[in-house]
Parts: sequence; structure tokens; C-alpha cells
Amino acid sequence: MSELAAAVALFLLLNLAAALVVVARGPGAADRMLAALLFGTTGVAVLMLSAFVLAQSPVVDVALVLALLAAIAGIAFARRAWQATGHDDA
Amino acid sequence: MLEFASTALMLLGAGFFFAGTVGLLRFPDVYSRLHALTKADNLGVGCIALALALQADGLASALKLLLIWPLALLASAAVSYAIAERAHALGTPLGDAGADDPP
Amino acid sequence: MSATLLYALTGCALFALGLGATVLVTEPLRRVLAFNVMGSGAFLVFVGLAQRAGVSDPVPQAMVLTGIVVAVAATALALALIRRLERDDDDAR
Amino acid sequence: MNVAVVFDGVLAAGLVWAAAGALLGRDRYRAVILFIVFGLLMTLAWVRLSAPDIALAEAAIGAGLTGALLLDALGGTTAATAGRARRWMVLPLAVTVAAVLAAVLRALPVRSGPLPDAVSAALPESGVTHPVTAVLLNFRGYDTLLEVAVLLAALLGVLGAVRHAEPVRLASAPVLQAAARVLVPLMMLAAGYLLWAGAHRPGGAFQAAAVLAAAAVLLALVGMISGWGRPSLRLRCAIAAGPLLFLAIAAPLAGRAALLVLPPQHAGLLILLIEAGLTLSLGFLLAGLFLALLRSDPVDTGKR
Amino acid sequence: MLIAWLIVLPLAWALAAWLAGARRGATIACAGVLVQLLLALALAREVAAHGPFTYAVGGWGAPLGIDLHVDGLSALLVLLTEVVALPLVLYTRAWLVAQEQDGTYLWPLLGLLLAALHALFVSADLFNLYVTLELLGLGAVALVASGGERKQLAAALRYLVASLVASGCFLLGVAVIYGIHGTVSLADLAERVPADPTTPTLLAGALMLLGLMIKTALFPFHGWLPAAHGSAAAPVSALLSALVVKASFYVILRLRLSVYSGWAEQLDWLPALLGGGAILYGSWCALRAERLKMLIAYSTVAQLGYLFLLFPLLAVGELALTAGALQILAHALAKAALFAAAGIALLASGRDSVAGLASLAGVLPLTWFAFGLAGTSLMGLPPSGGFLAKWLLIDAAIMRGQWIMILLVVASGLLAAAYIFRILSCAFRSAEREQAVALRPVPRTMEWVAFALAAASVLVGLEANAIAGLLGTGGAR
Repeated sequence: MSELAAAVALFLLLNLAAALVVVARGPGAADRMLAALLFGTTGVAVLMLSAFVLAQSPVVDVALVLALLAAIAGIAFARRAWQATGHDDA
Repeated sequence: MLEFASTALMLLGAGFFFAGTVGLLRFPDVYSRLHALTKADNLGVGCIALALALQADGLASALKLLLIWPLALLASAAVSYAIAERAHALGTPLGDAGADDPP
Repeated sequence: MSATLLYALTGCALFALGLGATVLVTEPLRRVLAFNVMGSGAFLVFVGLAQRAGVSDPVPQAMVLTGIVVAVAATALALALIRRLERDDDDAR
Repeated sequence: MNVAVVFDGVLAAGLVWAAAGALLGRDRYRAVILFIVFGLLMTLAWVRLSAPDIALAEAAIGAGLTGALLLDALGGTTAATAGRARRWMVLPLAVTVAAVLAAVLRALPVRSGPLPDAVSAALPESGVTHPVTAVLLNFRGYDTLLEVAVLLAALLGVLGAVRHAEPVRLASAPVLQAAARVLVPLMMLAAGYLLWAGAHRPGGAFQAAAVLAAAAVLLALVGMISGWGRPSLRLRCAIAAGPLLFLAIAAPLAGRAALLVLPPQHAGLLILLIEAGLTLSLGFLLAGLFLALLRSDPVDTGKR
Repeated sequence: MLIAWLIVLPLAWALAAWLAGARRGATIACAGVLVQLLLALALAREVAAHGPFTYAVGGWGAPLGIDLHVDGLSALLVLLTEVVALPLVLYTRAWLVAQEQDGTYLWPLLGLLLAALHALFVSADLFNLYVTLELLGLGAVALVASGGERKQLAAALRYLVASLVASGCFLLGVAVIYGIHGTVSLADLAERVPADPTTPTLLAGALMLLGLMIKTALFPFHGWLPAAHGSAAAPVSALLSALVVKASFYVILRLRLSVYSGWAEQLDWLPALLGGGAILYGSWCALRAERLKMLIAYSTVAQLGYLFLLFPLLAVGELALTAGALQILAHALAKAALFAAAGIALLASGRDSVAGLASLAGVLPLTWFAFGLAGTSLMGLPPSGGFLAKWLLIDAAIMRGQWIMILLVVASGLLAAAYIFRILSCAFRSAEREQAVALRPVPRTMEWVAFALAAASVLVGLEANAIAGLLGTGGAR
């Protein structure tokens, strides 16, 4: 079971790498932010799996905190940062 | 039996995450990418939380794991609402990748 | 090479990147990110190096926690200064 | 074991890549979002380094306060002060510095220092059973006292630099407020849990305060609370209370024994008191770092 | 015990001053600093009587806990902090009234800054030093920004970035040290680090040295200083130039004398060389500066360089250390006096330019006197503290046969004389007074403070024996 969990964690980390590409590539600011949110959710899953693999229950608390706060960055982006212009994409 | 259920759920969760990532990479506009993201990986988180809760050593830790799922759901609902509303307010059209950016 | 040492070496790379960017990139917001990356690098070296034998060491962990708090404080102060300066720029326009 | 090695390798590469992208790319949005992602990867790295306390702090601060601060700063102005970029010079410099550091550090003999054992030996007298908390609030509590002063200095600096006239409140967003009404009580609960947990497992005042501050940030973002103008006396009292309590517990024995001596039989209670005070005060203080900067920008007016 | 109160008290009154608001904050600050001065005097007396001592915060003792170590040098610097701070607090109070500003954030920040200075001077723990350096740095940046003017904010941002890069380097050095030796206690490290430090230990030392040199604004890392010290409010400039930059120098000295006492002597020439560069470059810029406060700030760059000449001479022993301590003292007092006087000139004439000083010719005699006395000390004319510091340094250089250094010291005195005379010559250009604008009245307190600080910078030379005695009680080792 632990091996499987570790493998799934690794698989999710590779998923994160793909999301990282989207963050870097865009094309739009919103896509980057969406990818960052995917990052958050996947991160929560990786943390839960790590807690199991490493047998460290406090890591579940980290996942919990991350899940609790996951909304803040997205809302801050939508309500405070995202403007039609004012940034230049490379 | 428990072992088997956990394994299946974990693999299913991984599959959902994979689908979400593919959607993020392939779907044409912000709105549909929102769908890909919020549906797929919340199912993914749910499956994995459930899989691990089945393996948990106590009720408390199982409940904690299961609490994570609704939290993730709530967060993604709030965020996708906020982003979709903002995208609409900024006049981001459907089906046109990256149209919110100036050329 | 142990996993912890790998993180310590990653910390070296992050520190160097942050240092280079803080010194060479002049855009204020970027400098804020840069010194944060630099700090994170130093934190990784701190814990990674101390635990390279595989024994968990609470002392550097506590110190890094202190360091993170200090970094947050500095980030907020820097952003306040930047935003006030940019606001004045906007007002002047 | 192989899976773990690959995991560490991918994570390390991701960290460096995200950092390089955040620092060297041209787009400001990309930079900030990559930096938030970088924070998430750091959280994972701390878990891999068996440092869940730091992972908690990194998660709470990065996803809450720092992320919101940076995103807010992005929209705060329309002026993209580009500055003169010498990006191409960064990489050669960074590679050189990193190579020197890595070469020296790799050659160090593998051994661990004497302090972990000393901490375990003194742990029973510290009043708590979680070693990191024992170091933070007892063995090296003096550092923590000064760290609180650092935060206070930063807040005073922020308030001095911003100089508001009127407190600002963002346009209210009913749907998001509904979500916040569910999330915020849960965050407070989580903060309480982390505070209580700190004595025997990862958690503690600072992480709890970061979660509280995140709750305040969320409330401000959805238009349920206002930003700070000039903080009222009540607010100032709330912020000063924790540090004052800390000083009050630290000082009395300064004459007879030494500063910050916590008698072993009461240490547990005293640490809990200090931590409870700090959680509330630092929660306000950290929230203030965001709320003092809150301004009504073109962005928050919503629809055009 | 005294030392604990010296750290707790300023923290406590900083909080109280913030709670009480600007007006009562001033009273609280004055009372607090006055008590601190008495405590510092008592501490110096205690050290003089019983020698250096170690104070274990929390009762654990190093390496588990944090130790404070008080010896002659640290007691002297704590005392200096208060001797400079007390007049400046009175000055600030009058200055705020005259400028019609409130000190809402200034007073509490001042308390935090003083706490940081005290904590830094007595810390015997590398990581604790990092925290105190951060408190000092952020406090100083916040003080520069607290004026709220645009140029102050820009200078504060630049200062903050420099300060953070420096702290980052220092922290990495501490991390490496801990990785190698498993402790951050200075006393422990002094035992563990071999007489001929290994490469990693040297690397850590180099990182910490780099960070501290940036914080001390040693040439060529001085870029942030003139803007910050030149644009901050007058009392803040005085405090920063007099004390804050000395603190990071003190940490270098402390590390060099304890952990890195086996550091190869050739390596001492690097800071000394940069110090020489600082003297020449800083003086050159001071000679060309148009703004009065800029001139004084560049003079700080030059005078700080002077301190770094000390390192190759440390082998001489107490003599070099006394010379360094005297230079710190004399410069701190003189520079505080100069900035205080410049603040008066700025307040009276409304402009910050060297040429504009001519409009003050014939008025404000006390202020001119302060300029003159402080200048005497900077130039190194007898019997000032600056003279004695230079004299002892030359003495030490002769012992070591360092003729170039003697030349540098003499040249630095002449250069200082040149830029000080740019100021003083304005006193006699009364011809230009006719076109001068109306002068604003200046509170007498401010003038007396500038004068008292300047006088102290001269008189400190007369107390040299007492100072050498205090340093001799265990020295900095």
C-alpha cells in the first residue's frame, strides 16, 4: 500500500510539473492562476499521500491548512490583481 | 477488501488528476479550463482522501482526511466563481485562447 | 548523496539565484521575490545541512521558523514602500 | 526507495525552475504566480525534510498572507516600473556562486551536531513535549521575543509609509461572502487547534496566527471588513497585549534567576499563556500588514 | 540583571509609546531613555569593578540556550548608545514640534531600535545576532520611511534591499557554521574552530563578513548609505550614522576576535584595503557634495572606512582595540552633532545645501560652535577624541611598521579638514546674507543638543584613560 501511495504521489508531482509548464507558458494571466490553483489541490493530495507514506500524521494538518486557505489566492487574484491590461506577456 | 478499495480509489484519484491536467493543457478557453480543473481534481482529492481515510489508524485522523474534501470543494467553487465573474466582467470571450491578453 | 543534502544543495542554487536577481534586476517587485527566494535557499541549507546525517534537528527548524517570520515582515514593509512610491508615480501622471 | 529518490529529484528541479521563472521572466503576473507555486513546492520540501512545523508555517503564510499581498500589489498600480533589466547576467553569477557553495558543502563530513541530544535531554523540563516548540518558546524564547519586535517594527514601518486618511472597504461580493461565512469559522477553529497542538505536536502560535491573519485577509477580500486607516486604541491594545504579556512573563525572574526563566513545574502553562497571547496579537499584526495596504483601486470596482 | 532590563525596558516603552499616542509617547520615550542611561552607567561600573560576565537567558546556558556576554567593549557601546540617544530624544521632541509633525511611529520605532542595539552589543550567539541585526535593519528602514516624503521612501526601499541581501548572506553563513560545528554559541565556536580554520568555516566567515560589510556600508557596498542618511529626518540621520552602522562593524570585530581569531592575517588586509578606498572615495564625494546632509553622510562613509584599518593592527593588542573604540565613540558623538546641527540649519533656512549655509552666517552661534567642535573631532585635532583615536592608530601602525597606513590616516585627517572647512567657511561669508530669506526660529533645545554632542566628542578624548581601563577589564576576547 505504501509503495502504491508513494508512486501515486510521484505521479501527482509529475502532474504538477505539467501544471508548472502552464503557469510559465500561459497564455493568459487567468490560465496561470488556474494552473496555480490546480497546483494547490494537487499539493493537498500529495501532502496527504506523503503523510501516509512517511507515517507522519502532522503532515495531514499541513494539507488541511492548505485546503482551508486555498481560496484566498484565487479570490485575491480575481478581485485585486486581474486587470484587462497592465501586464505584458512575453 | 479494504486494501483493494483503497488501491482502486487511489488509482482512480490519480486518473482524475491526470484528466484535469490534460484538460488544463488542451481546452480552448478560460471557462472550459475552469471546468476541467474544478471538477476533475476535486474528484481526485476526494478519492485520495477516501482511500487514505480507509487506511487511517483512528477515527480522528480519518475524519480530518475526510474534512479536506469539502474544504477543497468549497475553495474551488468560490475561486471558480470569482474568476469566471471577473473574466466575464473583463469581457473575456468564449472559445478564444488567451484573449484577455493584449497582443 | 543523502536526500537532505540534495535539498541543501538546492538551497545553494536558490540562494545564488536570489542573490543574483536581487543585485542585478532593478524592478522593485522582482527584488522582493528575489530576496524571498534567497532567504528560502538559506533556510534549506540551514535545515538540510544540519540534518545531513538523517537525524531530525529541532534547533535549526525553530530558527528557520523565526527566519520565515522575519522574511514576511520584511516583505510586507518592502511592498508598502513600493506601493506608496508607485502610487505617487500614478498620482503625478 | 527509488520512488523517493525520483520524487526528491523532481521536487528539487521544480523548485529551481519555479524560482528561476519567477525571478527572470518578463511578465509580472507570471512572476508572482510562479512565486506562489514556489511556496507550495517549498512546503513539500519541508515535509520531505521532516520539518512539518516549517511546512505548516510556509503553507499558512504563502497561501494566505504573502500570496494575497503580492497579488494585491500586482493590481495596486498600473505603472509597471520595469527598471533596467540585466537578466542575462543573473544566471552566470548564480551558477558561479551556487557551484562554489555546493562544492564546499558537499565535501563536509556527514555527522550530526550535539544539540539534538541536548534538546531531548532537557525536554522534560521545558514544559512541552514537542521539541520545536520547546526550542522556540523555552530554550531560545529570547529569539522569539525579538522576532515579535521585528514584526512590530515592520507593522509600524508599513503604517508610517502608507499614511491613510480613510479606511477602505472593498465592494461586497455576496456569493463569495457566503463561502467566507463557512471558511472563516473553520479557519478560527484550525487556528485554535494549531495553538493547542503546539505543545505536543507540530503547530504553535505563529502558524495559528498566520491562519487567523489569512481569515482576516479573506474577509477583507470579499468586502466584509474594512482596511485599516490609523489603528484605533482598541486595535493597538489587541496587538500590544501579546508582546506585553510575553514581557510580563519573561521579566519577573530577571533579577533572581534570569530573563525568561520558566520554572519547570509551571513552564507548560506559561508557554500556553504566551502562545495564546501571541496567537491573537500576531494574528492582528499579520492581518494589519495586509489591511493597512488595502486601497480602493480600479480593480475592486468590479464590472466596467 | 541590569542587562536584562536594558533589553526589556526599551521594548516595553516602545509598546507603551505606541499605545499612548504621539504626545505622551515623547514623554514616555524621554523617561525610558533616561532610565536606560542610568542602567547603562551602572552596567559599565559593574563591569569595571567585577570584570566581564556571561548571562544565560532562560537559565539554560549555551549551547542549548542563548548567552549574553558583557565585557568592557560591549558595556562601553551600550553606554555610548544611551549617551547619544538621550540628547537626540530631546532634540527629536523639539524638532517634531517645530516641524509640526507627530511622532506616532517615530517613538515606538526608536524604542525598538534601542532594544536592538543593546541586544546586539551583548549577544554571544550567532543566530541571535541575526535576529538583532534584522530588528535593527527593519527598525532603521522604518525610521527612514517614517517621514513619509517621496525621497525618504525611495531611500528606505534601497536601504531595505541592501539590508536584506546582507542578512541573507549572514544567515547563510550562520547556517553553514551550524552545519559544520553544530552550535551557534560564540563561546562554543571559539573553542571548536581550530586555529587554522578549514575551508567551509572560512566560507561561512566570508559570507558573514560580506553581509556585515554591506550593513556597515563599507566601500564599495556603501551605495545605500548616502541616500538613506542624507534624506531621513535629521534626528533619524543622527541616530543611524552615529550608532546603527557601528553595530554591524562591532559584530565583525567581535567575530574576528573570538571565532576567527585564527583567521590568517593576510585576510585582514581585504577589509583594510576597502577601508582605505572608503576614506578616499567618501572624502572625495563629501568634498563635491552640494547638499549639506549628503556631505555629512559621505563623511560617514569615509570615517567608517577608517575603522576597517584596524584589522591588520589587531595583533598589537589592547592599543589597537582602544584606538578603534575611541574612533567609534568620537565619530558617533561628532556625527550625531553634525546631523543635529544640519537639522537646525535646514529648519532655520529651509534648504539643504552647503552653499545655503551662508545665509546663517552671524546667527545661531551655538550651532556654528557645534559644527566647529564636531569638525575638530572628525579632523583629529587635539585634544579631541578623534585626535586620540588617530594618534593611537598611528602608534599601532608604527609598531607594525605599516607606513602606508600612517599616510592614509594623516591623509584622511587632511581630507576631513577640507570638507569640514567647506561648512565652516560659510560662517564668515556674511556678504551673502543680504539676499537671504527670512529665517525660521529654532528651539533652543535643539541647539543645545547639537552643542552638547559636539562638546562630548571633543571631551571624550580626556576620558581616554577610563575608557582604556574599561576595555582592559577582559577586553573583547
